[in-house]
Amino acid sequence: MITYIKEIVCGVYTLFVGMWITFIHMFRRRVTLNYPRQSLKMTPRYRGHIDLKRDEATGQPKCIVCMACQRACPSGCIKLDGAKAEGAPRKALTSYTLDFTTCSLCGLCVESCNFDALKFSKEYNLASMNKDDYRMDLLKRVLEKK
Amino acid sequence: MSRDMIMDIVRLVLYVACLVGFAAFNAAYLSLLERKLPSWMQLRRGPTEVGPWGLLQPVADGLKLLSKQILIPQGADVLLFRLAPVMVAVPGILCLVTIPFSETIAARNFNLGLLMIFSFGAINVFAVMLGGWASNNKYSSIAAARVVAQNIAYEIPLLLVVISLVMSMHTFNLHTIVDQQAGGFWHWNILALKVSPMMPIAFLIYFTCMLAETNRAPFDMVEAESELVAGAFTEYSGMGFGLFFIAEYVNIIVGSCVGTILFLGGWDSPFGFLPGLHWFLLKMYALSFAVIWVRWSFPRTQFYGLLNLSWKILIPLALVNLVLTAIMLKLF
Amino acid sequence: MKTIPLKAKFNEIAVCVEAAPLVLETAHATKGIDLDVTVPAGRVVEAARIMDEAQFMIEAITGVDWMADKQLEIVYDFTHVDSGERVAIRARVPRDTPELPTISDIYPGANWHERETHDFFGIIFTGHPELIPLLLPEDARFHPLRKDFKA
Amino acid sequence: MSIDAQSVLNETFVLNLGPQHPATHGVLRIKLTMDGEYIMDADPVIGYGHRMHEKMGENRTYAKFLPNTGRMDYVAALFNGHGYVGAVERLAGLVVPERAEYIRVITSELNRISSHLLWVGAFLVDLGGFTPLLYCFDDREQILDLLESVTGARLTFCYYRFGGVSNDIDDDFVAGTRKFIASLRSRMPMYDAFVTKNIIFRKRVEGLGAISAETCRKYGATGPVIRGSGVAYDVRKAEPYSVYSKFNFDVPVYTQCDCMARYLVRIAEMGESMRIIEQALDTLPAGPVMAEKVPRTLKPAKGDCYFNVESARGSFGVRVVSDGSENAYRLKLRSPCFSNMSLFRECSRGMLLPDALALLGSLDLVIPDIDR
Repeated sequence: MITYIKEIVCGVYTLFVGMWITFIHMFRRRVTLNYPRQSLKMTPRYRGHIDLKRDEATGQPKCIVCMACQRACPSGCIKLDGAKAEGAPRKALTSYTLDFTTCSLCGLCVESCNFDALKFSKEYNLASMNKDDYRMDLLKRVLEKK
Repeated sequence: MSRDMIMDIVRLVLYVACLVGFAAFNAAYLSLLERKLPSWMQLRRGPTEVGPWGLLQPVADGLKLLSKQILIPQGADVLLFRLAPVMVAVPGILCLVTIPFSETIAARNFNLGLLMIFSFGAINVFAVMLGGWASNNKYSSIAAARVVAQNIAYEIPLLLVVISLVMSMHTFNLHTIVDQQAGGFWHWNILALKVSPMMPIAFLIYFTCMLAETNRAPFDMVEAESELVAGAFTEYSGMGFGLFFIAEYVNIIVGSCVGTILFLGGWDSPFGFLPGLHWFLLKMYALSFAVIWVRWSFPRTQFYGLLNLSWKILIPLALVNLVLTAIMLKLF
Repeated sequence: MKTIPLKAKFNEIAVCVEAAPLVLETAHATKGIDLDVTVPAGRVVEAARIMDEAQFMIEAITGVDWMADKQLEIVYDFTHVDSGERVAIRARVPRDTPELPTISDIYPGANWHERETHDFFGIIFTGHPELIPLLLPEDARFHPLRKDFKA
Repeated sequence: MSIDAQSVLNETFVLNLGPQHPATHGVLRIKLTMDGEYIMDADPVIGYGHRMHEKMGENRTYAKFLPNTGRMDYVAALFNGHGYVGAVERLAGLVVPERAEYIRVITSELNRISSHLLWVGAFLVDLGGFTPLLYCFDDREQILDLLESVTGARLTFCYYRFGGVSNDIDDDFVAGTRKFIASLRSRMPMYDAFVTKNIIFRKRVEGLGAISAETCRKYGATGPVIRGSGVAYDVRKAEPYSVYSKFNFDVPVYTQCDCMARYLVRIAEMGESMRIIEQALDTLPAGPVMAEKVPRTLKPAKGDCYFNVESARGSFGVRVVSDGSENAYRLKLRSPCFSNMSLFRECSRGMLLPDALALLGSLDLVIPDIDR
């Protein structure tokens, strides 16, 4: 009988404790952001889709068309091509496309680059109804960006 | 027909219209509270986009539900399937007819008001059971079986507690019940220790049974979204679901009203002055708030736990309370 | 060491190469297993029983397609829950008639592992209660982990 | 609460639980043969999320498989990566710098805490309580922020490399981790009062879903499931990999064999993980985080090896068979959830539907990890 009553009393007490905990949480700081009105800045190492780096001296991409990234990519979503112009010391990039639809954002391409020519974009609000929006011409992006 | 009678009917129709509005408004804004309150408890924001602070969210929800097609599953009993949402929503609103919101605001002052509320409240169970059964869905059928067992188990302690009150107050008339508690919170039934020393516990029993009768968490065996998908309401869409939804909140309102009247002194002011509608609403909404608060604080009980609670704890306690009340009435 | 008494038992049933039974003690640090036993396909049940008596836990069943040898290898991994020692029991079956007895009545957990291996390699575990595709679709008649399956 | 299957009339019906059901946490389908609310037979139908990772492992180079590892058990992705790189390193004989091993331990244990936190929340959702999930997410979010700051991703980390880790941790990470541990420690009493002591929770899970140690052994169930059945089997202790042997920690064991025991094991494990992280942060050695001379395309010598890690869900094993080429000849991924799931059929027999779902929840299943 005593254990029966004790169990009831203890049980009811734990219920009130639980209610107290939810009650005090009502006055805590909200942890969610009012996305999309507020949004977070990505951390420096955030692995977004890749972007070409630009050589600030020449304004051209740093890429030397060694194809290491294309070989490193597990999903085969990087296609690049280069051509050696007359008299140029090395190959220059003529096209660099990233098929973001198959990219798994693993970052192995950036790691494979020995020439510091790739970086991660910090963009993450990438939503589109059109699949073609994700066939990114990175060369165009790097040349257009000022 | 005499002029009085016509006036009476007009008054009643107006009153019922007002009550339907009251019920719909409460259902809408309790559903918003049901989303806002847990979001505060859970460190979230809840709906913010529709209207200032999301205040128009219920309107948007209602419009969405209205615009949805009501799908009738194959093999369902069409008549019962369509009837069940109506059957579940109407009794709740009818219950409100007898509730005296203040000394003067009441649609009908029945002598057997309390009985009427409990008898209409029982239809709710029947409707949910029919809806679950008519859906021709296994989850709904399980829920239909659960709702019956659960409500039978919880009617008993609920009525035992109410009977002990009726014994001490000698009436089923809600108006009289409130009048007898007038004059400060120490006269309220929740603290009527000279009626029965167990009255605060009786109130807890009433509250628990009310949660169970309205199928609210932690006793929401009927909906049990992690087990039965949406239980009895799985196959309902559009306003069919909407009516179940409204009925749930109307039932909360009715339960809170009855709790306020029976235990918290109705429109009576806790300090003995300025009694009125505002006190009634304050107490009623406080109880409704607690109902929602409880839902978001606890996990769901298991079915046998639920029945154990009723048969092993609530019914014995309610019986003890009844006996104590009888003894006290005889002694003093 | 739990594996030392087991070695003698395994010596009796293991496959012999030049009269030496293929019961190898291997270094845990480099191989991840302590005892590497190769038994004839027909005797995996005996081997599993030895493991069961020694209170080992079934870890996994792995198939390997040795197409060049026209053989399929089945590796049963067992772990001892107290000492953490591991025993791998290997058996090979011919690639055209891949059949060996089930151990699912000794280790019920092998049921799923065998079904999975059956899915991927087409190995038939005779006596298995329900050798139907587990991870592959119900009507799958292909065995993707065989080396001649081109994805 | 079990009833004898023979004693009831043969009036059963089949209930199709899933593939989309709130309690199955993914595309798991269970064919239940029910008698009323009692389960007569539960036949899990898996494979809806099957992606044949093992074949992918054979079709691509060792390094190219790395991103796949995070996509099996995505809740605790680092363990899969650890198991895979561990197996390949063992096969190729690569020696990992000590600092890298420490970082692996720290990040893995953070991942373990995050996985357990998610489990606590998800388990409570299975039991019908929603609020603890959000509190757990609040804490878990801090771990994901920390891991994002070092790995660059929040879920599919892809952080470990053959011979080390891809990025070094910085002081901010160390300070952030310490701060997080302090904050989680201060939160634990709240969870204790809010969840563990709650009478409804206790009434529901105590004595529910008994899994005996023998059943665990026969089915190969590992992790918190076997430790909740009174067996102190933890790969970190049984065959210490990485640098776990340097740390002082306990293996929490509860002998009740019920869902509560599995819950308590996970709660206690979070505390142990915090202890490990603190010790690792205190003794973090300096040095490189990547082994020198790791060939760009790895070609381990012929042979095979097995490597096991203690994932958040149990023992995750990888068997790599190499034929000396740049692709694995065979890659076997032994997922803990697969074995843990397989005992559900036996253990759920005769249970009530909500109890069986609580049992299912207590096994901590990540369906893509079962399906691979």
